[in-house]
Amino acid sequence: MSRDLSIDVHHITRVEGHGNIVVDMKNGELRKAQLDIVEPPRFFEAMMKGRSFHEAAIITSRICGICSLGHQMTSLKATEAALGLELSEQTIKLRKLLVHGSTFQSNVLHALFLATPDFLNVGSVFPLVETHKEVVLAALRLKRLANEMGEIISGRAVHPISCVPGGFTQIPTEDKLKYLKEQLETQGLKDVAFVAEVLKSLAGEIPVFKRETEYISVYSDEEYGLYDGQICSSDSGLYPVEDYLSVTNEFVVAHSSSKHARFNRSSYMVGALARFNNSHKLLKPEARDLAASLGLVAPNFNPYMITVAQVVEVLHCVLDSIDLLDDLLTTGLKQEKPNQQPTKYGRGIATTEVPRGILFHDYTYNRQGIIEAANCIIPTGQNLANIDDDMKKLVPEILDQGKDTITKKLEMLVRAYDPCISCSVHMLDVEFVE
Amino acid sequence: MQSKTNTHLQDLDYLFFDEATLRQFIVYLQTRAEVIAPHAKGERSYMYKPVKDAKEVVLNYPRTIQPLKKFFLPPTETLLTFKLSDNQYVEQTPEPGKRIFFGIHSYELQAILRLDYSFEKGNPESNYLTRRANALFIGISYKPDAYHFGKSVGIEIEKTDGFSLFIEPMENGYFIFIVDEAGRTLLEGFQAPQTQALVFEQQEKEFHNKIKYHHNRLPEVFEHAYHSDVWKDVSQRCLGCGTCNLLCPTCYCFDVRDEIELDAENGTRQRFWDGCMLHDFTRVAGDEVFRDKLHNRTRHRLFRKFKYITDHSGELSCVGCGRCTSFCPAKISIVEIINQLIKDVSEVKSI
Amino acid sequence: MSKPKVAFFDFTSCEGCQLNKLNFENDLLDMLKLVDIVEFREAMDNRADEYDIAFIEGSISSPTCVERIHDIRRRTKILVALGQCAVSGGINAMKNDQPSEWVRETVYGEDKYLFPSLPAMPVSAVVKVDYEIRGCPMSPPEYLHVLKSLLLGRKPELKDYAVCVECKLKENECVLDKGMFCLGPVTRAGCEAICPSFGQYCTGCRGPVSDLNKDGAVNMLKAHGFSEAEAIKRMKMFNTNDLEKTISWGAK
Amino acid sequence: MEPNETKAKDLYYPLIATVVNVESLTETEKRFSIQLPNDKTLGHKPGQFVEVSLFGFGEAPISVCSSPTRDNPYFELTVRKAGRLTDKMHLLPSGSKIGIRGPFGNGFNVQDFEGKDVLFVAGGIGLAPLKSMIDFTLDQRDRFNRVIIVYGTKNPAEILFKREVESWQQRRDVEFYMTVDRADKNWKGNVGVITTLIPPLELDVERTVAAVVGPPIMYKFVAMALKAKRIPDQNIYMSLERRMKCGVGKCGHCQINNSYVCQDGPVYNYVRVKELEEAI
Ligand SMILES: Cc1cc2nc3c(=O)[nH]c(=O)nc-3n(C[C@H](O)[C@H](O)[C@H](O)COP(=O)(O)OP(=O)(O)OC[C@H]3O[C@@H](n4cnc5c(N)ncnc54)[C@H](O)[C@@H]3O)c2cc1C
Ligand code: SF4
Ligand code: SF4
Ligand code: SF4
Repeated sequence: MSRDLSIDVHHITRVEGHGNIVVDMKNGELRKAQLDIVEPPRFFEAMMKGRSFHEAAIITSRICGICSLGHQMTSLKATEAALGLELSEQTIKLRKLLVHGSTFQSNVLHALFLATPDFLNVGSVFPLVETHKEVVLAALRLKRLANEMGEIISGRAVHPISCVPGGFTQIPTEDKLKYLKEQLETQGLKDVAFVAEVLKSLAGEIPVFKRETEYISVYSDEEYGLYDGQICSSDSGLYPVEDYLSVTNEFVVAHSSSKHARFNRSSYMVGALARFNNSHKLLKPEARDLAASLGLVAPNFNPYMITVAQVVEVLHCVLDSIDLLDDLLTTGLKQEKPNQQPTKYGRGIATTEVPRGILFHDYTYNRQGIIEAANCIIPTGQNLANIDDDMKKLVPEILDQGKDTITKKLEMLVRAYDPCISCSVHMLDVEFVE
Repeated sequence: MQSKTNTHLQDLDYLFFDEATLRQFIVYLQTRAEVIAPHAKGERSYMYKPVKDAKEVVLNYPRTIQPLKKFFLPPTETLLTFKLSDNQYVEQTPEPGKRIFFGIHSYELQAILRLDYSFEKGNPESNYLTRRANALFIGISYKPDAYHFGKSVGIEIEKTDGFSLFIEPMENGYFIFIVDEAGRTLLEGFQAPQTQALVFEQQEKEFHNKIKYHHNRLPEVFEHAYHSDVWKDVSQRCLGCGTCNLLCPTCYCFDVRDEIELDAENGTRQRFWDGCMLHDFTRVAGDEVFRDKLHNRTRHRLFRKFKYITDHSGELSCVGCGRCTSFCPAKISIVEIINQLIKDVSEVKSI
Repeated sequence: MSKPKVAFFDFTSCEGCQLNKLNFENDLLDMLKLVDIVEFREAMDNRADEYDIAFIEGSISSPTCVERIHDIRRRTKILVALGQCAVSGGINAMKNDQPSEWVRETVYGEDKYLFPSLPAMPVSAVVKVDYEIRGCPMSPPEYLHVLKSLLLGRKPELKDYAVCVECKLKENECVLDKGMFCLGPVTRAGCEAICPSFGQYCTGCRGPVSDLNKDGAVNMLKAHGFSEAEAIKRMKMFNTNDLEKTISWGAK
Repeated sequence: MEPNETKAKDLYYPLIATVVNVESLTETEKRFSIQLPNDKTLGHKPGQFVEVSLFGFGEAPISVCSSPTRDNPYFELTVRKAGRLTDKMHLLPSGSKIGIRGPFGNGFNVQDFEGKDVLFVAGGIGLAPLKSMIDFTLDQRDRFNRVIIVYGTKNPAEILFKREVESWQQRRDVEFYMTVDRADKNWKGNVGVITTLIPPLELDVERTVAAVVGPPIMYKFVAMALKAKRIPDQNIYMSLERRMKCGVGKCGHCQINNSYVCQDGPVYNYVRVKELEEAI
């Protein structure tokens, strides 16, 4: 067994944004095992200062195109909290639909287009078009369906248009919602089942690795925590959203243009597996059964299982979307205008589960409805310390497998987290000194 | 310039419908042909569209967003479809179904009559004329808002030329005037319930928006307007967005583009509304733009309304619908421009 | 005829345009029949030496970006800037308006010198760009038009008139008439007026038309109750670089 | 109700013609010989144009550069690579199919030139539309008095119709003058812009009729030079270029003040050009 190892994966592929994997081992001593984040920073908080409440969500949605809906939702909720804007039930239901759509679109994209090629030992999804055409088609159909949910309800799947503070600038037609429901109930469910079967057949390809860590996610008593709730730590329980800073404790490290985070341990995990571990009891029964049949049982400490948790969530989101659409159609849609009359000014903090994990936005508004201070903490940043810790445990365990395999497993590990690197560097917290 | 004599409503035969009967009449019309009428659009706008439910037809509206021309010269129209590999094409001829246009204001139909001139003259265009030959119009009078100025361009609210029937709304119902034989035939087929025999008395409606000269003198004003300062003044505020062109009921310029499908084999040649206010309208190879400056373009637009076409057709090409002003994001008023030109001209030269 | 080699590259951006490209689920497979995707870091491992068409997403905002884009330009026959970040610097350029020291200080505090950063520049500030697909995010129909045109070997027909044109062709209710403001009259079309079609105002994400009447636009916004400063701020959201020509770029 | 049909023409449907020959004239210009289906003749006047289309690449107005007097079953176009359609045309092999609508426009009125001294002034690609008229004049040489051709290009490489140019140079009944803006090593002729060729000409003011075609900026200067020679305005004709989509007076793009170039032009008398404020 060699006692020296040096790995440098420059710009790891099939992840969002630019990151390098660096491992350096000398004489059996692991000096370095980390994900370097080399994406240039974008300074969003600074851009937010001085902007009106109408503009906040438009700007923050551009933090990340992949998570644009999540940023927009969280931003809107923070603004609404700060300005005291009440929402109608219809608005909340439509928003939950949007969150479901974006969650399952992102999960499908990650699980099937970015992660599956690893299980099948190919470099991308494109060769699968020839060899596994049915899987690719099912995944494309699901993605299309999720995007259609976004397009019908908010105008566009990337950087949604019609959700604004206080509601929607335009309400979708009932015909369109009926269409969505039919699609979800028929082709949608069929495709999820098929995708689940495929994943089952690949179960043997998922690396076995275990490292218990702290799992942090949004938690709600009423439903699987996605749209809204409290902060939940698997180590120490529930916290109000307002306490987010004492949970995230961000700090700057030299190898990353994105800040790292830690709470009760040296690192914690957010994302699909954290959600599953904390909220699995609130999944739709069918989704729970699916998890069991895929060998995913809570608590699960294998980060490679994030992909499996994502597919379980796809089923949950499809089923819950059908219920929400049912609700909306039974009540009938009201043509309502967004409520944009502030009742107060000041600070507003909000959280949403976006596909990659828990997201926080925190704004302070002056009496003109202009932002004076802004802070956002994004999931990938919170995962970075955890990824480094995973690597440090993994590398020694697999040292005898040869450099190629080690490299591949490390890449797969990073990919499993589905990191959104541009996101992580776009948002760095800042405290404006008054 | 001659102005056509206006038929007075008093001289026409008429019926009286109450609200319910009028809606039934729309339903009856739907059995004869496709019926197109004004509907509400969004929060406070209107558009013409095929009637699905007679109850949804709006009879009291200031103006629609797109003018009636959209049914004769569609905003986008496929001229032909083709295959790349053999350079062959298939003609796209318009579906010549009969259509009844219901609840149309006089200026709107006058605009269609002006388009007729442009599409019949010289080289008659079959797409336009086929649609036109299959159209029948039922007019309605309206209450002028701050932007209408039909009377200033010689188009009375009750101008019935070209209509088959004309509707005059009253407090408790509608007078239906029979303007031509087609209208009479239509009405005869409708089993109108007996309604009370009211006597029609015409009421005057005031225009708030007025041009200071009689419309006969406007081409004359434009003879002296070419070098006016007004154009530059307006161009300070104009954004060159083209809204005024696109929504004008008598503007008909278009662009043609080829688009292919993803199979890199099939494609369509389409035409789109275009407008002389848009910067690239006159761009040619070598990148010369012949009306590069906004003031040249505004001037050209107005000259087309009051002089260039008028010189040939004898009719003004503005019908006073007010769209170019009410929908202009910079709220540039055509009436103000003309009044300013009149002022300039009468100061320089007392005509 | 061999299939053209197409590559996608990302610089500083939200990657929404990249994602939008994958959002043609119905057409994706047809597209793959016509082109050979040889490099696309977000989706595949491969790297290639030469490309027929390179699509560039994101703005240039660090010294490494500058090196990379020069390298890509050398390898590709046609270079297309994809999305507003690449075309004009887009929303990233908002920071250009503020002194960069201040921006970095607010974000990184004492650690500011760890991460070198330049003003957010359009790709065209560094290398020659053949075609531009505007928008934040880029508009899928326009992207398809460009792709199809390039596959046919013809120049794409890109629009240089206002969003109002497309809005009027669709007969949307003008959002100005609802009392909102709108940048549609001065923003370049190509998006099919998607925001006004969903009841929202145009944010100007496609950049100003080339014969922009800036004072006219400010006056229009003033008529909607904005102060001059606020009007300019609104126009700058996606267009700081377009409106602030004072920012100096690297050599062309 | 029964739908009505109209007998109006379908204006926008081209005839599918065949490119029978392609000849490269310069790096950027090619000459195409085109045959209409069923041996139809185009029936054009010199100075008229056709709308050429290639599906997927669009349509553009191109002047016919051959004279109707040549009793050929085909007509000729000279095309400069300038964009979508023309780039693609340059890739066409002979035998290709191509769409043709037309002929359109007024063309030159031969009566105006008959019995006169005819002065042709051609700048750059402007020689293409003029060539149909030049050939016409030379084919019926006895209907005209003097024939003077003045031709200028940017540089020697851009000279069009080298064969024809040579024959004009050699003909005794043609006075031919040529210049280039910038010479190259082998160029032995005049150097300078086209207007430098006009002052030395001996023109009979009573009898000279000029036909001028060139890039937009050329017209003003040529007109000034001809004015200096005291040629009356009504004896000067110009063929103007504008953007055109339909060729039949509908699309509006080519309008100059109240005149449609595709209908009233492209050939205008200078008196009319002066009335049209936006013309040159
Ligand atoms: C009466 C007339 C006669 C002509 N005769 C000839 C000729 O004999 N030989 C020749 O090579 N060219 C001739 N032209 C010019 C030719 O029509 C243009 O160069 C045309 O744009 C080429 O089309 P394209 O598709 O290749 O270029 P495009 O890709 O359409 O465009 C290139 C440039 O031309 C502009 N343009 C677009 N459409 C037109 C249009 N219809 N007319 C003018 N400019 C346009 C575009 O804005 C762009 O700047 C003539 C033009 C006219 C009006
Ligand atoms: S609508 Fe108004 S701003 Fe737009 S081009 Fe016309 S005059 Fe100018
Ligand atoms: S010029 Fe203006 S007022 Fe006149 S018809 Fe056109 S849009 Fe209506
Ligand atoms: S909504 Fe905006 S883009 Fe549409 S017409 Fe009105 S101003 Fe123009």
